Amino acid sequence: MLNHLPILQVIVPLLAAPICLFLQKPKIVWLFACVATALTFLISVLLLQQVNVSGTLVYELGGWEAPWGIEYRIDDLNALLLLIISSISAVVMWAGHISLSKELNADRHLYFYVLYLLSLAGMLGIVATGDAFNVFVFLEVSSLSAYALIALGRDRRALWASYKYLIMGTIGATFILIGIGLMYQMTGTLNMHDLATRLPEVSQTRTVFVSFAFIVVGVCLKLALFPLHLWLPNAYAFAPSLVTALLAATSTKVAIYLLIRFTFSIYGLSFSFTTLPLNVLFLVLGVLGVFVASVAAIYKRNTKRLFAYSSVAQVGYMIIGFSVGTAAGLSASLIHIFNHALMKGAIFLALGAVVYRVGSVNLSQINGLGREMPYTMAAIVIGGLSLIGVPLTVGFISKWYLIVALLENGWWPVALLVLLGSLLAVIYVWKVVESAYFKPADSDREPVKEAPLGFLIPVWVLVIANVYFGLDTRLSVGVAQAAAAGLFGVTP
Amino acid sequence: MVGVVVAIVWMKDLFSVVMLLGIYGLLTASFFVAMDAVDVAFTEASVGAGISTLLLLVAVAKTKRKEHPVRHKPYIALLVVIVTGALLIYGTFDMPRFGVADAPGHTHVAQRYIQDSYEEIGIPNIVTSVLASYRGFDTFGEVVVIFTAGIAVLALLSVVGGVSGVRRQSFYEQHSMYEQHKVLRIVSKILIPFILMFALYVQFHGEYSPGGGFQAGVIFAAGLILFAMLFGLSTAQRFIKIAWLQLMAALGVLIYGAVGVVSFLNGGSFLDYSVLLENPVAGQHVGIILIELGVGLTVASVITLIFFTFANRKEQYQIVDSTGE
Amino acid sequence: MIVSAQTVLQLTVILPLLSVAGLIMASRRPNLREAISIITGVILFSLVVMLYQGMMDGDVLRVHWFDVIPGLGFNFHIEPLGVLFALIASFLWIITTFYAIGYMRKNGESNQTRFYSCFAIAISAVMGIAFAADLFTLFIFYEVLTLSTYPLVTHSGTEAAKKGGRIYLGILLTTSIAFLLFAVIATWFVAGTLDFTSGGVFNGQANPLVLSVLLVLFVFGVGKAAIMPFHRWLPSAMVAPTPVSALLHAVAVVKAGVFSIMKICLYIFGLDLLPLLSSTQFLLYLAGFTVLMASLIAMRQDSLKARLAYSTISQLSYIIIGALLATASGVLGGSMHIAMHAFGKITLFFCAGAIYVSLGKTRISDMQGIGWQMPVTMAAFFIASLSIIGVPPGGGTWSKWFLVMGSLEAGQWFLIVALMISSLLNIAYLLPIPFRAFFPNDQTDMVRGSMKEAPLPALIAIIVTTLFCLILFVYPQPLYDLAQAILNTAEASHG
Amino acid sequence: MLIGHYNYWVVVALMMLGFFIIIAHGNLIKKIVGLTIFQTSVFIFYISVAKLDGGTAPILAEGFTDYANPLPHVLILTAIVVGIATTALGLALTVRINEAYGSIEEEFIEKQDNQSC
Repeated sequence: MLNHLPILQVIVPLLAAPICLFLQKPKIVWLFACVATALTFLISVLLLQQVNVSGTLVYELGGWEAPWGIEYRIDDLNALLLLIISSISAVVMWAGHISLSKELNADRHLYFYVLYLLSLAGMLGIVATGDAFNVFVFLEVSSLSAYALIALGRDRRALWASYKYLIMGTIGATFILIGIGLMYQMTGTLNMHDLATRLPEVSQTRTVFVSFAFIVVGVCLKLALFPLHLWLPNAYAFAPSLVTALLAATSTKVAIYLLIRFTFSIYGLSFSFTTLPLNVLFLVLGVLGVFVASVAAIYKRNTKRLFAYSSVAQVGYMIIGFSVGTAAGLSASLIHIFNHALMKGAIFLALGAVVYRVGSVNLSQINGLGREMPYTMAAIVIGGLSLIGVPLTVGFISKWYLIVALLENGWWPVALLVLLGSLLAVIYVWKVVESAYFKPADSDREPVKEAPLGFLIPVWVLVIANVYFGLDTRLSVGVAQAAAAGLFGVTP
Repeated sequence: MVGVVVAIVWMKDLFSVVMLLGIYGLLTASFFVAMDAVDVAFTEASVGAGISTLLLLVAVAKTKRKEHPVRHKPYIALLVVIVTGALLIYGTFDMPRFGVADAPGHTHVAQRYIQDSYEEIGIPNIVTSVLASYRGFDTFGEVVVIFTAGIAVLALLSVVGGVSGVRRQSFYEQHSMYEQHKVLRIVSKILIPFILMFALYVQFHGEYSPGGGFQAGVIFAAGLILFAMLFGLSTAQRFIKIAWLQLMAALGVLIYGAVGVVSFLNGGSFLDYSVLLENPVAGQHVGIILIELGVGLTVASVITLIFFTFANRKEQYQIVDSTGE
Repeated sequence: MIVSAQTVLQLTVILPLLSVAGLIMASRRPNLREAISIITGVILFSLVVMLYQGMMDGDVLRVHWFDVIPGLGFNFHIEPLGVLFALIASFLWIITTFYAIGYMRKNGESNQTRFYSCFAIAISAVMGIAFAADLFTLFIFYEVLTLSTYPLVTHSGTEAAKKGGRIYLGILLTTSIAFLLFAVIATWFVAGTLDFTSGGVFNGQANPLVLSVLLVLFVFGVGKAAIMPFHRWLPSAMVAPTPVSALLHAVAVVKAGVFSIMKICLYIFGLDLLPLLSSTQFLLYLAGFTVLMASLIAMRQDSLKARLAYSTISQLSYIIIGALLATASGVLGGSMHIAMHAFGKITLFFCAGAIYVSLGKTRISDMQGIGWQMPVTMAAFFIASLSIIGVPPGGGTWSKWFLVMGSLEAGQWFLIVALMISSLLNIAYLLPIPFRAFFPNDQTDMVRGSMKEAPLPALIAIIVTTLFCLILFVYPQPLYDLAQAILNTAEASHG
Repeated sequence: MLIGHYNYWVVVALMMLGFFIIIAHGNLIKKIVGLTIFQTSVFIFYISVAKLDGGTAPILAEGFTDYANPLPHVLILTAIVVGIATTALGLALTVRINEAYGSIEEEFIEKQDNQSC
């Protein structure tokens, strides 16, 4: 079975989804989904181990060798992403039954789990595959289910947010499709590895240039890179809490993965960064994104929106690291991808607990919660400190590597900007902290109890991960550096 | 075609827009035939001109018929579009000439499909070979997409408490040809079995001629939808329950997946049909038939499902908007 | 005790943290809770004393926990400067706990468990700072200190406390993230190491301009040293309960700031390199300016705690000057002043708190004639003021003497003038307080008869620290030896 | 050269018209129509790539050696399915939005949202 791990990674959640429909009872479905996601997580751990031991894994689907068939190709980068996605989704799922009981009509629960598993499988599929068109297919699997999941939010604005996301997402996907089509036209292949070897011959043509432009724009739409981020905040804010936790922690990561894959592995560094001034463009957008989104976050009254804007800002950091164009910069980005998943997973899940008890995440409703829900709010505080980049949390590790990478490249001013950007995070995180701890509870809000244990455990698993990986960076940094080195190894 | 689309841009009446879109779909389909892409044409005809038009019509019926005039001037949009378009045109300059044989697209990967697929798979329709075997995983993904859409629509629109047994005056009964068109009813009563038969033919003949699970599923669903339109939604749903459709859709995905799982339990890799039987080519054949069955099942049930769910949506949700009419 | 010195070193950091668990468990039984606090304090102090003795006997200690980033992790060592700082902090922690018991109970403050817990965490962070063997470890504990003291500042939860907390956190986090972290990373990048090394880590290859910029970043980055223009947090932090102001904002936090600057000057830049950098002069002037300005502002404050806070700002810059002078006397004076100022200022704060608890007064203008109500307190205030001013019989005399000597050695005339004027200003803003307490302008203000001293534990604390102000004048030898040891370690590189 | 690319240009024109509908129009159904046109024109592009002069449909038969490239056909089959799935979901959302807001015009919806914020 072990040599089938790459495919199992994807089809376990994928096949679990339809099976859910046969189980019917929400509670049983939930347990089943928990098992399925846990299994997925286990597989990703094993995969990472295998990749560590034996290097890149190749799995030929249907027994047809690439480029004729579709292959799965798992290197350090894929393994890292798979691990992030599957771990967060597994932990978030634990809180599923409790959270949904307040946020969704019972007759929708079943569909929720099915869509959740599909979305998960879609993301895993995007990451695992080594075929450009297969990316598109699984992108749609994950996107369609994500649209529907968002639309399940209680607020009617969830519908509108979902619709906007659908339009933007589909435009993005279609752009990617155009890009893939143009690439195919010029090279005759869809396999990423094969593309990477065949593209340099034709890299000076305008068609390839255009294909690259379309893919980058398409991916950036998905990535919510400033200024294409407008769909994201509302989508995160009005989706059910679990969905927000899942998407915030994983979906933009998948998009970044695609960006890295296309720019570094497929088109190659020399094309992406030397022929085109892409790095400069990304640097500017990244920095702008950090500042604009952070400032926007400061003025938000709804904490989910607040942290959604913060996500846009954090994407900015990832893009800055990416735009450095060195192995150090890339690994800083990857480390931040890993770390940010932990932070946002913890924060949004804890906000889910707030929704569960209070029913709203407006700042005014959070007033005084520090006393009533001490563990939940403590989780948000630690997550927030991590966002700021305070030592002993993962956020600090991210900042450290990003700045070292920037300094190595001699970009002192950018490094300073990055630090200044994180000060904006202090402001918006502290708005939440002050509400929770220093404002008296609103008189019109009923006093609430601490969230149930079923909610606290997953939240705190993520919080502890935030601290643990802030102290022991062997896993996150090790894999990220190996992945970055790998990408730079294949593209001299 | 361009003309049709330009008309769509200007039209305010959504009903006509949808009709024009149907025509556009048909034109596209015929263009595909001209491009020798018969399978695609078949699909586009059934989807672009058929199902999507139908769905849009239902949606228009459930919402508003008129588009509100755009107030702000769409200059920015125009700019974006022009830039994108210009970029694409710019990209076309270095493209291989249309239709030439030595374009990379024809010479690299595709060569093997054309030359070797018959030996390796044993069926003449190369599209089917590629679809179901070489790139079988894509197709699996495709089935999952359809399945996802079905579940998503259910999650969004399914009526709380289910519909079975409750006879309601729904849109389709008021407006259906139920009462008025006896002739049609009788004709179609005869026709529907044939449509369903044809669907089965397309399903199982996909290896030799254009068609396959997907097209078959669509046609089958079309038959059922026709039935529902003529005889009333609740009549139809007395025979075909949404709960069942949903399980059927799941079953289709599972059949597909199970073929894959069995193949790796037999020592191949996922979706490697060669190991299903002793003779690899025969194995491929069996595998393809099975997965096409899965595809057909899922597609037919999901499309019927989507249609039913749309149509079931209660009338009372409709809010009359004075500005819209 | 049969524990290895290594264990002792680690315990100093871990023990206060462990006590937090005990404090929380004992939250419903105040006596037990406070007993835990004091016992921990006593043990901690004896541990530090053991380390001190070990160090004086010539032990070299280094403990490595684990790496966070390859090559960078938690490392601790002992060296004289750190031991000095740890001695002061751990000793005063015991005293302050005593004081706090009286103060907090009398005042009926809420959330006392949180108070003691955060206090213990802060002390743990202070120990981490004191014994940090590299900048990385120091930085981490520095941030922990900021965060763990934040709840203490905002303890009362009022609007003013919140505002104060916001400024506190805002300035300290801003400077530490924007400047200090940047400087730390840049140092690592330039020098390849962050270990505190005698003689500095830059081997003369680095661009002096870059180093000058780094020095400025460091001095600004350590916002806890409250050099202008990053001093605003200190007066803001005065909204905290007095024990917090006394220990943390007169001793632990601000001393952590100047301690970090001294460490950076001595062990990152090195005494040889420092005078060569173009920015040193600029920073010296800035520190001199801070000394003067803060004293002037202090004169205008009517709130006693605010006046003391500005006085602290001024005194901190003395120490920064000592470090930046990079002369033997400068280092001696700077390190001695850490101790002298600590005892003097904590006494003053204790007195301020005592006045507040007993009489409910915070404004200096209201304090006329209270001398006979609180004779012990006001006498202590007088002695401590002398120590801060730097006249006998206060211990501060010695440190100021060395600082002036250091400025003379370096030929910094401006600084000498600044120090002199500042001392005069000290007299002007400190001495009138006890003076008017005993001899009010208007004799009718005189309140006689009723003694209303602070609660006994608080009073004991005041007396102890006052005695130390005197002892350090009469018998400064051990402190001088320690300061000499600091100088020796710093100069070790040139043999 | 110009003749050889004329085909693609028509496709680009179609694509852009669809794209224009999506971003310039406020009506939700119209947007989805635009999306469909946009996607369909991409399909046309792919199929054009597959065309081979003198080729025939890619179903093996005696007497033919040149076939149109089957690969893009396969891809587009998949893409069409994805397209219809998106359309269905988009429409479902539209129906729900209409129920919730009483309108399917972008302007009205945004206006209502801003009021409730």
